[in-house]
Amino acid sequence: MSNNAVENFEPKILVFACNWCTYAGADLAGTSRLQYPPNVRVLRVPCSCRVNPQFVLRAFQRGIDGVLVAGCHPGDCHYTTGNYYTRRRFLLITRMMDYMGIDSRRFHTRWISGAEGPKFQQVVTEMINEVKAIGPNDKFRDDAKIEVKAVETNE
Amino acid sequence: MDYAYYPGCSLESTGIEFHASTKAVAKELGINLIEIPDWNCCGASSAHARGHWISLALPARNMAIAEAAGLDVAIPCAACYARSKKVELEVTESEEAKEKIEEIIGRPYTGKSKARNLTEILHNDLGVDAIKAKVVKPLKGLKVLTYYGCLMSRPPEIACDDIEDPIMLDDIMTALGAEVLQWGFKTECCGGSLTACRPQVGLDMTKKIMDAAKKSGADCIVTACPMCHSNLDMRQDQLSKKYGAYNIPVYFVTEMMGVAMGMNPKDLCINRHFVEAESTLGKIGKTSEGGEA
Amino acid sequence: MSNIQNEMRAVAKELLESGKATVVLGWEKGTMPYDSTPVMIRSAADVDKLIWDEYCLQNLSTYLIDFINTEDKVAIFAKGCDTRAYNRLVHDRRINPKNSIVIGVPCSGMKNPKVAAKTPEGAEVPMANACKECRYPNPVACDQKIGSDVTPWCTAKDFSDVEAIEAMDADAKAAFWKEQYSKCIRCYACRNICPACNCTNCIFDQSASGWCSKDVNASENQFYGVTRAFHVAGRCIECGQCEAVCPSDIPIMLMNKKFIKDIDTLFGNYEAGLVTEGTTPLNSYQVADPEEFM
Amino acid sequence: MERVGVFICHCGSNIGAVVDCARVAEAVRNYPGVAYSTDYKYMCSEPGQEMIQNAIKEHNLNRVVVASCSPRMHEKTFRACVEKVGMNPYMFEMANIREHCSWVHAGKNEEATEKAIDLVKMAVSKVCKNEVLQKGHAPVTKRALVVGGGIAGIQCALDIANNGYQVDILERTPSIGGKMSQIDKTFPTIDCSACILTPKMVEASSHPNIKLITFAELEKVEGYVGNFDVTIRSKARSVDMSKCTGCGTCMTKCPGKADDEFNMKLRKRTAIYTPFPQAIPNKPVIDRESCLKFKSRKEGKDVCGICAKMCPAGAIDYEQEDELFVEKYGAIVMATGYEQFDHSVYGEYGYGKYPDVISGLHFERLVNASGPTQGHIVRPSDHKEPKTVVMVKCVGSRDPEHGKSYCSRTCCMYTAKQATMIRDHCPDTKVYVFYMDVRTPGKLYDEFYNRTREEYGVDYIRGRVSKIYQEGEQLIVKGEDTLLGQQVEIAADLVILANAMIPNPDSEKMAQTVGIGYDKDGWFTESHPKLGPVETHTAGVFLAGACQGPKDIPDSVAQAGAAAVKVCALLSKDQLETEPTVSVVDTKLCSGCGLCVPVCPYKAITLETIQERKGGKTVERQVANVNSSLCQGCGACTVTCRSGSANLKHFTNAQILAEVDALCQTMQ
Repeated sequence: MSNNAVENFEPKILVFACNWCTYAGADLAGTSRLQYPPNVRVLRVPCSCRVNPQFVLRAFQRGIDGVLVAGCHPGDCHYTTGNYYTRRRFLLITRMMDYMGIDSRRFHTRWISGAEGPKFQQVVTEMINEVKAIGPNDKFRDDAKIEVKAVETNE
Repeated sequence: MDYAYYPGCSLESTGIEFHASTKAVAKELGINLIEIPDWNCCGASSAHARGHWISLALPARNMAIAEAAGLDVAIPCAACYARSKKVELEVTESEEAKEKIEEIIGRPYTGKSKARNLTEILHNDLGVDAIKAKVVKPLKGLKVLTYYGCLMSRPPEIACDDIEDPIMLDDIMTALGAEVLQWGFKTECCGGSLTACRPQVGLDMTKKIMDAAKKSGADCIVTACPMCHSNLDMRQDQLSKKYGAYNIPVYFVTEMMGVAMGMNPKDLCINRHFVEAESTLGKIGKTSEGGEA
Repeated sequence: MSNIQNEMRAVAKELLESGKATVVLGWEKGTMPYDSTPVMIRSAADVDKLIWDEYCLQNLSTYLIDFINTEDKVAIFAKGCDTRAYNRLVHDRRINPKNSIVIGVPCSGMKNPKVAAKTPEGAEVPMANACKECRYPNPVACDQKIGSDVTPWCTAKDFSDVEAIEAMDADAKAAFWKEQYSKCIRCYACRNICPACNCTNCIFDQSASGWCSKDVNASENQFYGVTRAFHVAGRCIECGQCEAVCPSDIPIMLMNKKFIKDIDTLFGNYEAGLVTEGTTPLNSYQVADPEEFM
Repeated sequence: MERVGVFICHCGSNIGAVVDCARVAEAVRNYPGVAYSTDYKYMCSEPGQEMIQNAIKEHNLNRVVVASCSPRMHEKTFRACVEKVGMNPYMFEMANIREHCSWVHAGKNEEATEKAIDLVKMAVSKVCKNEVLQKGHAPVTKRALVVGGGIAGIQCALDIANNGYQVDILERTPSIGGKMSQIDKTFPTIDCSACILTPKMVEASSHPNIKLITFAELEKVEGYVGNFDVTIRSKARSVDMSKCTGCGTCMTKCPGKADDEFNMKLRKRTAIYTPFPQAIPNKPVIDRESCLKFKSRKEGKDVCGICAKMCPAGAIDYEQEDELFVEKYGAIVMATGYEQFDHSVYGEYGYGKYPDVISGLHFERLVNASGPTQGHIVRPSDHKEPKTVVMVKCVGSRDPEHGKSYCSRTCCMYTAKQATMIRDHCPDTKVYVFYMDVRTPGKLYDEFYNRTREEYGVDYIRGRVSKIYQEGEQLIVKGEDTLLGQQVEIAADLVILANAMIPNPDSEKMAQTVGIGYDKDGWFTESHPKLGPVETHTAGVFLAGACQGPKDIPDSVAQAGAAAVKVCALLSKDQLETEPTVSVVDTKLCSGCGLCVPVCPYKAITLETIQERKGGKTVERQVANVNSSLCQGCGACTVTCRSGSANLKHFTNAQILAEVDALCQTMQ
């Protein structure tokens, strides 16, 4: 990857957002017109505890540049305890990703409440800027699959 | 306890009592004050009106010399403290400011060396218990008002004590055995900086404070700022001529400490005040009725 | 060692003859000197097939899964690690403790058959990797025991190998694992031998589910590797069988031990396979767990 | 065969000004599964909805994606829309291209359009894997719980009870009445607070449908809408309620003394006490912290016992303990009210150390005829009538630095009220009010404020107070008159601070117990700031009064009535529809390991034995089973399940993977 290409690199970030807090926080960012770079795509799940680490791995396999898993603050879970499991799972998976050589800046878990529109804006903005700086993800990628798809879409 | 010592211009002139008493007391308390070699004026009273960068560069040079020696700086004068603290915060918070200041003074200053108010050192680093342990002549029977003025308490980011109700001088004076009276003028501005340009305005401000002091029934005022000291001490004569008698001695906290530690008032320069200050010390140890306490 | 072997045969004989057991699971000598393979004995006449030597590495507990719905009474010989595996399987309700008899055998560590295969006969063969770090050479629970307890040679978990990987930079780590998992042929031997990988239907056998594909490449293989390690996280009993059976010599325990290490540091020391009920680190939580996600 | 209809909404210019909606519709037209794609100005409008319905019929669509605002806004609308023409509402998905796209990427039209295309493709990929789901049904317990017995709780309970439903009021103090019982008069009519409150308290206590549970705390809430199991801690009263006649003899000789909280600690009360004379129930409790008997017991002694000796009914029971009991409710109303901000954080007002600098609530007790001074306005320090009173507004309100960023809404009016009361009681007393703004948006409120100044001669000074200090017997108040641009100095005898309203200190814990949201300050959050002001995000839990945010009495009463209507609507149903988006176990895949069982917060998963044919014979084995009426659909079990046998309907593994894949495929 040449420096020039990295400079023009627009990463894609996938956000798994829990319906009750982070999705509402992202909505609040919208209603408050808080601007952030258009590189994120929010995928709604009922609770952060619904996010199987395998979903995250899959996204990296398919070539995503960064993943954010976000839910309610501990103690605020709509389902009372969901995010406590999220916390255990992702404390471990974050370390495993790092162990596998995936830059830890590409993968974050964060608590963002329904009242924290500005925090949503801040977290995704920072993440996009970080990922932009380190360039496209080339770890864990299933290049074969990505290339095949590329050919298909070009047709 | 080693500190770089920055006396500043006041302590070599109008605040000579502060200088003398600070050195005497520090020695007694085991605080090693190492005067910054070749220090310069911090520019406190005028530089910030002249220009932003000069007002930062002046104290920065002193701080840089101390930093090279790896010492925090003990500053008795509240005005010098405020300016020096300001530059310390400026270089810690802004890389840009740090570079600019270093370029002007021609030496490195990273903010690692901290500006410390002498009162804060006495109160926090040494502690009132250590002060109490050195008291041989408790200031029993002496009713004092503590007066902090504005430079020790404002702005909030520089203040080393509670900004609305500072207590460090209160604690020290209590440790010395004095009775600290409460009043509402601890942080009131004495008008010191207006005495030259708007004398009447400044005098009115001083009058308010002195009126309140008179009303309180206190024997004296204790301060830690040479500006406030000279203003309150010197203007009483002027006030008396205009509005009737004002005769309340104003001491530096270090003078009081020296007295309580049994030092000779003359060695502390207490004989050099405008308002006669030696006779008030005679009240020490007496009850208000005149008997022995 | 031969004393234990004799005792094994005697116990097996007694169990089968008395009808207390209908099947005895043990080891017999394989074709090569470094080969001791599982054997299933149903007749007292066959008990002399049973052997006990320094290559009885393979964990027998997983075979009990196949007996869950049979009328058989199964006796198995179990080393320390095998008893932890047994507990794991009981915990996961995959075997029926009521129709099994566990005969504990203290173990002094097995030799590494992979190294033995490449070593001239008679030369010294090192211990198997997992055995080198074994903290439970004696059975943690059994119905009866033969032989006498040995002194464990390790008391604390050894994470030096994990730490060595952790110390690498990101590119080196990625390159290391990519190389390792490029070798994977997805034979699933690691899964099949694993006492914690005991699902009736593994997701890697459900390619229609969309979870995974049958493709064999570094990416898919790593997905398999991380996922399997995550599935056994908090449940792995450190027998090292996954790594021992891997035909491609992938250091699978390095993955499992990474999770064990992090679980210990994050959630407090945890020893899997010592009990048969209660929660495991990943289906429980503490409100005061470390907080990094603020 | 999936036939997806895609409808891109412009939302006027809200989306259309940033996202090229026509291009989005065009871009997905040939995307796998899409049979029809179009864009329109307002998809949620009637013509917009008709457009969707017609397209479903014309193009034989079996799935619909609408790209518009947040599903939290209009998912229900569009589900109902497709259902009207016979489509299962769960065959519908929404792509949020407003809150998550056009509104946050203003001016970046190209990138926002690309993002919208991605979001739509994700939604299409998901909807292709959606399945027909049917709502379930659950019974309804026809009884409501109102937490908090202040004016909001009382009014709400009365409204529910008068509709014919059973309702319990749970109150943590010994009596219902709340803050309103401490207030002397109410604005803008200056009628006596007790005179209008106590009849309601009596009505609540004697209503056949209302049960009062006082001196009790909410311990735990389990279950779900229509079927809450609430654990209540009934605190030890040390008085047997069934024997006590409320005669009050016990209180006459009690030697234990404590600060009287009801009177803002302006006087002492006995250890066995009722908070105020009109308390309901009018039966005392023993405050064990100040009771000599209980204090002596801690030191291994056992003294006093005078109250037991005095009680003619033998109702004193020193051995009572806290009791936990579980009650079933169909709905819960939170009416836990507010607390008063503590002004002692303000150095400029003396850090709370001047006795004659008091709060508004202190004043209410001072001016109350049954208060500690029998209604005489005097200084707490020396009981002299003040000749000059300074009032300061916005103490803790509109001050993010030391207090709260919000406006407490009630202070302008209660300050005006208190100013007129001072002028009424002490006509010679001068009253000054320091204010930032005067906010009087209520019926007859501004008229009242004008009277305060014009008829009562209260002097309003626009500016903040910079310092209050004691000088002799007086308090010197220094401030600024910003209209005159002058410094002001007033020698006052009494200073009254209009302290902010803040949530109860344990409101966050309370919200967590009940499972509702709260904002940065700790107020409970409503489900929608405009359209769902009394609902919470948790079905079956409603809000009334100041627990949601600062409110005066009329607003609290109005909201209480609104909450009651919502409760009655819920309780009037014999069965409730339950969301079908719950977890389900594929027994073929399940190994029955049971790891998912402890993970479920609703205890919805159990292991059950099934029979199956295996190798020619019938065998039994255990598998996990989800009780769909208990499951709330969090999905915790789905990740615990290694084999993927536990799956969450409408958020299945396959659906989420499809979304992930759809997003990643668009990247090349």
